[in-house]
Amino acid sequence: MDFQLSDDHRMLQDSLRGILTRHSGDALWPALVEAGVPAALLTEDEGGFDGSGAAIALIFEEMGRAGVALPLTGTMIGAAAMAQAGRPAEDGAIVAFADAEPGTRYDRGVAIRAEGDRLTGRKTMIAGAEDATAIVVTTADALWLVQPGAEGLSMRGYPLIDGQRGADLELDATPALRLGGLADFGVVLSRGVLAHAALALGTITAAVDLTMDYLRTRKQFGQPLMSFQALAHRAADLAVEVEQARSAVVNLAGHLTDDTPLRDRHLQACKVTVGRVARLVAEEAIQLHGGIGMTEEYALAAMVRRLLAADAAMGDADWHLERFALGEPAWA
Amino acid sequence: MDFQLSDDHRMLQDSLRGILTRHSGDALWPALVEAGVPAALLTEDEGGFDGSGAAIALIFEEMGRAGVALPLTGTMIGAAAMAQAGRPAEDGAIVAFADAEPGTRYDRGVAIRAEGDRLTGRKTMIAGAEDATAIVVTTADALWLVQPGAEGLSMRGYPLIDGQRGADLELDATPALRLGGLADFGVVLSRGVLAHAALALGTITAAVDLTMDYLRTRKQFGQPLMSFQALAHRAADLAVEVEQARSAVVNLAGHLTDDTPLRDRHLQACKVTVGRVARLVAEEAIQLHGGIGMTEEYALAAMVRRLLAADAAMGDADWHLERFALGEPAWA
Amino acid sequence: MDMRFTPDELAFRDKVRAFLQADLDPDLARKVRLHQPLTKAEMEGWHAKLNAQGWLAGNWPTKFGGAGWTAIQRHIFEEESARAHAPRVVPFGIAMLGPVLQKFGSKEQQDHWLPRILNGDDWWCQGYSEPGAGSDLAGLRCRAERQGDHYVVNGQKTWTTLGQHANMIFCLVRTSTEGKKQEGISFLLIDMTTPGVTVRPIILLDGTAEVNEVFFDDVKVPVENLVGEENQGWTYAKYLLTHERTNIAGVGFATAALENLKRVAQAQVHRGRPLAQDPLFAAEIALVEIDLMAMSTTNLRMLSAAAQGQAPGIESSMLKIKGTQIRQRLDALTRRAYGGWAMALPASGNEGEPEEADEVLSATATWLNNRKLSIYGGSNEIQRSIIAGALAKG
Amino acid sequence: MDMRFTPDELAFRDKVRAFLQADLDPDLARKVRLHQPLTKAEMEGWHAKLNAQGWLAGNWPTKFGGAGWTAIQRHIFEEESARAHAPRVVPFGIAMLGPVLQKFGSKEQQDHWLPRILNGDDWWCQGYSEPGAGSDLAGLRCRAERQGDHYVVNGQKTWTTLGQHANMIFCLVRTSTEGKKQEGISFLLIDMTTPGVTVRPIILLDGTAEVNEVFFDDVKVPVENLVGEENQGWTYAKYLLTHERTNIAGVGFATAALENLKRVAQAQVHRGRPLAQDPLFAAEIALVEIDLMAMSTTNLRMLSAAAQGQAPGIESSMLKIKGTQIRQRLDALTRRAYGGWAMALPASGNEGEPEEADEVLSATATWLNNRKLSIYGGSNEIQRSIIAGALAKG
Repeated sequence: MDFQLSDDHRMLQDSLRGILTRHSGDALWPALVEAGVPAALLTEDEGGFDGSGAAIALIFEEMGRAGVALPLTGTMIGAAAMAQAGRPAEDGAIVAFADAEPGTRYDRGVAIRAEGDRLTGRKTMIAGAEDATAIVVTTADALWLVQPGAEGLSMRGYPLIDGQRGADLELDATPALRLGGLADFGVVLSRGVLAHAALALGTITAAVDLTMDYLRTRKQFGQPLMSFQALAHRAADLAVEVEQARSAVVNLAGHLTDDTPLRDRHLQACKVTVGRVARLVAEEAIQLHGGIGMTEEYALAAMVRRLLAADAAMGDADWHLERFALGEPAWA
Repeated sequence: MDFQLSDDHRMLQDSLRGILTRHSGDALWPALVEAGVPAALLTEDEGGFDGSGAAIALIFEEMGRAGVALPLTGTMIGAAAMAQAGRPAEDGAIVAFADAEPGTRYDRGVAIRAEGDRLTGRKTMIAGAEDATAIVVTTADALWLVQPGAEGLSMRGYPLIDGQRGADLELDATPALRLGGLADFGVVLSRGVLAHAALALGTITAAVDLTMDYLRTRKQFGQPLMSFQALAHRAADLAVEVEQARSAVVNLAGHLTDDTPLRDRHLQACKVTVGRVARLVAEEAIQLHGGIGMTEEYALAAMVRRLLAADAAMGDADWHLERFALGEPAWA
Repeated sequence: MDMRFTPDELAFRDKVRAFLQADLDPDLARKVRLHQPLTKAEMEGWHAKLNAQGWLAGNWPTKFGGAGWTAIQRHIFEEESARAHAPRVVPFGIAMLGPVLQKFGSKEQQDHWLPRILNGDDWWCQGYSEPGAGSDLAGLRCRAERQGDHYVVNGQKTWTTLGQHANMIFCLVRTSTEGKKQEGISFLLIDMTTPGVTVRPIILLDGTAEVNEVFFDDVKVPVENLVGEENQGWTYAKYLLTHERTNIAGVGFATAALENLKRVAQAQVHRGRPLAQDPLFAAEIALVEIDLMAMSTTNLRMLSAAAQGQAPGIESSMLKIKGTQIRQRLDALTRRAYGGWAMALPASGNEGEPEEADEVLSATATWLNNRKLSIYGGSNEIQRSIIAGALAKG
Repeated sequence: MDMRFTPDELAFRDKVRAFLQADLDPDLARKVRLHQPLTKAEMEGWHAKLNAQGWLAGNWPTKFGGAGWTAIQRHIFEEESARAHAPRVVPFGIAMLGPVLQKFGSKEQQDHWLPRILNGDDWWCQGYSEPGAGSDLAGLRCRAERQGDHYVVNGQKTWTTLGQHANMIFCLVRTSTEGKKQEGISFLLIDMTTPGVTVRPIILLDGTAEVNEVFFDDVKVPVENLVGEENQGWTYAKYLLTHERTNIAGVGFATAALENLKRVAQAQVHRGRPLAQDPLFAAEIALVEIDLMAMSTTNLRMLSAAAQGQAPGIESSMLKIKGTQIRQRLDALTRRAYGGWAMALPASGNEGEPEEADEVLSATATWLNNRKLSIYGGSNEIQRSIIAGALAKG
């Protein structure tokens, strides 16, 4: 049993932190591509060089901590799914992963249906769709590849709460290539869940660090907030829960390539734990800050919105809890 | 809208408090009977003189506060049910209400079944059964009257956690009189639920008062416990929840004779609120006391056990929450 | 004990309902239901309608032009208004300043300012909080120096709700640094068009601009705008805070939010059925509904006790805590009912909003915005300390 | 990163399992599973079996007759033992006193007392807490006065677990009242058969007698029973508390309790099906199981970090809080799974216990008894303060 980073992963972490310190905005994506970060998200078979749970967890935690808003999750899932289906995306491409649907929390196939090799319906809140060179779309039981310029496809973009651009897709008998059944892509999709969970963990860590810093430095009635025992004990409870969230991410990373149901159970447990801690941190971080925590110009605001988004991605804590409790598989 | 006690009820409360101060142990039951307390639990039609929700709530809250362990709830339910079925119990009689069954939380008819006018199976944890002159037994959908000496009936007594004597009943084709369907006794049974909820409320109040007293007087590190903000804020949260429990009892008392589903919804809400507050108070009262709260010789121990019993009587918070959420009736 | 309204109260409720039915514009009600920011004109229009009815100031005695309602009537009006999604009466003039002037203001101040509040001639805002003071309200530093027939005010206020619409602000200012910090505070009425007053909006995390910073730079305020006595402002401030706390439970708002949640859960699909039928989600809704049923009665019990003349104690603190907990839980459930569909904000609507944007996206915006409920008006931590203080006395 | 045990660790686990399979009496395991009090003979018997195997003192170095296990091995042993419902090793001699004597005791003390602990010649108990001190351990008042070649001890200890079986007690006593309260404390070994020692059982709210008060009335203790230096006892006490906190998470106990809960939920009937299939109850079980899955890894991560030489910090406080929360939630769910059937206690069994008494009634008794988990060994409030203290430093 070993929870330490390998030397390779420590180097990856160092280089990533360097890039995230030096680059931002439009310059970040090319810098990440140049440093080979997307390749670390894919296995050798998929045209990358790592793709392990540890690498994914590490990379997305750093992204979360740094507050990066890039369609990296969708690209990873999409590229891996395309590679698995024998249709690898080109290097550095952005792939959108169209999962959420209007009219439902996280069920698939409510607003969209397949007839033969055409899709009709709607998908919503799709990060990076406007810039994508390929779109991977979920239906009730399958993954599909759709080209951005395809017949019958229309798109309307807007900002998402996590800082990315998103879009609604409207598909009207749009030609699509069936990549395979959902369950066939269990490992790939689970990597996507891990990515979102690690992103949440990084954001959780950043939000809690910011809050602790505030409690240490901000004074009220002449005393640092941390000296008020009721606040201090809530801070302690937060610290305990952050460790739980980290362990849940470690569990999924460590069981990513295990067989179901073991992998699925860790996936569901990870989403439940991380999602609930994310919600708790969002609420408590604002409350412990007081008014300043409500303002857009303070760094917490963006973190809080990213926490909500990370809980919601690919099924929130509620949705996965029910499936865990009923003993249902993650991908079916 | 008026939440004040009427003059009659204020007198009843005063007289009750006097009796509970002056009498205890074996002398209490005759004193209560002599003062006409059982009659205040029954309507005029049932041979009593009040039976209103307000009277029931008042009486059982006092019983709970004083820590009385008498089979008054069962007697009230049983006597009222017998009166409604045209078979009134004699004055001052003890009637046992046999509701709980082994092998289930609170479902009815799991361990017992009726064949014609005979009952076969088991009932458990029945307060006052050994002293009862009549036993009212629930099955899946009906209420039955069983005589203590009836054929095929055996009984084994033991102490219950609320301080009463209880018993298991074993019935083997025991003759029984069907009083009517469960739903026919909706009001009577709801009064029983109200009694248990008010009993819980009295116990909640007593346990919280004891805890507040302890926090005010007990010193640690040279300061009263109440001056530790983390404890003080938990005490404040307890105080808020006690008011919620009181309101839930008021709601059921005030809607006791309303039609279903309004009555049923208030009944279920009452059990959910009071049950959850009872659990919270049991846990927090012990924790805020520390070690002394774990000891039998301290008054809290008996209160905590009574809180558990009051939550469990006639369906706990979990059981009624599910029915409320599903929109199911209380008695069916 | 009687849980029913009296015939008079029922008649009053019917009158309120009829008024809301007739006079509340459905489009306006929809904006309120979706927690969309109202324009100044919309708020003023609603005030005017209420004022025409004599209902704008339910809490004021009739001799000042108020409706002179009982606590129960006010409760009925507030609950019915909230359930009908009527705009909330902007509290700064009516609920806060009015009672202070009526109790502590001079005859001249009452005659001048009170009618202007009712008529909508002035839009008042509140200058209480300061940056760096947080829950320590009495630690305020914005100072007013007497110079002849006026005060000169310098300093800053913050969290000034709807200050962008206001032409008048009532402020707590420091007029003395001697003695305890509570003892050198005065209560001033300041014309915001005076040179030296600057208002800067604070954007909140849901993208709205409902609160502001207000800066005072050598602002001259006539001495006749001092309310009561110099250095006695803390007394008036506490009186005001007590009055701010009527309707603190927000039962009507919670009831409206619960109805909205149920509507959403009925419309959202889960496993081919309405989400409302999912046992887990239904139980979550049930838990908060049950808590609301109890709080509603807690609220009425406390109103009833107040009406019987019992001195108000820690009740408003209890209702503040429970009321905001319930509303925030309802907001969270509504957001969770929409799930992955609610990942954008109304503020993004101006550039290609997703379908059904205003319905769906209000959920996350409302959740974000209503985190304020447990912070402002005395944070829930402050309320717990107030309750604990009373418990400590036994 | 590797979540798997090494081959060596797996082999060790197999050895532990084989031992438990062969040497643990099923009747004894059943008593442990149902949290029934064990007799002194049963506990001593299990110690003897472990000692024969060389496994009684997993935490002791081999030079003192211990097993010298790594933290991971100790974890494996504790988890497997708990899951098999083996009796817990009584901690007072092995886990508490042993490490103190090994670190601070004289050669004579080590040679005399350590073998006797392993052989079961002595049954040790702990004299730390005092009435009126609560979480303020250093505020203790039981005093020892040096008189020639012995100390005279007067005072009282409380919460002395299993003290009724003990012939020896290690005590914190006050030997000086000068300076800070931590500075006048000494660590004494006291023979409980000495005149003036009285043990009085404290009955707990589940009816069991597992803790005691111990009174000292002019008890003479030879000076050679002083451990380390006079007035330095607080240092040793803190060292002991650190060692007490291995296995503080109680993952094995929680796992055993979870398995028991699932068994109960499978057997209980709800709406004609096993309660385990009820969506609400299943979700409650799932929530705590998921929390346990994470805590189990939190525990391993912290053990692993300790094994890598990282200094232990607030980890044990975090594990204490989360571990006890999980166990208490499991106990509550088991009780709730039995519902109205669990309204008596095993202690009532001697006069006509209900059917299946020991299975059903252990649920409520366990819930009651395990409320202690969040109180003793440093209450969860104390643990939060420890964590907050570290957070305050940043």
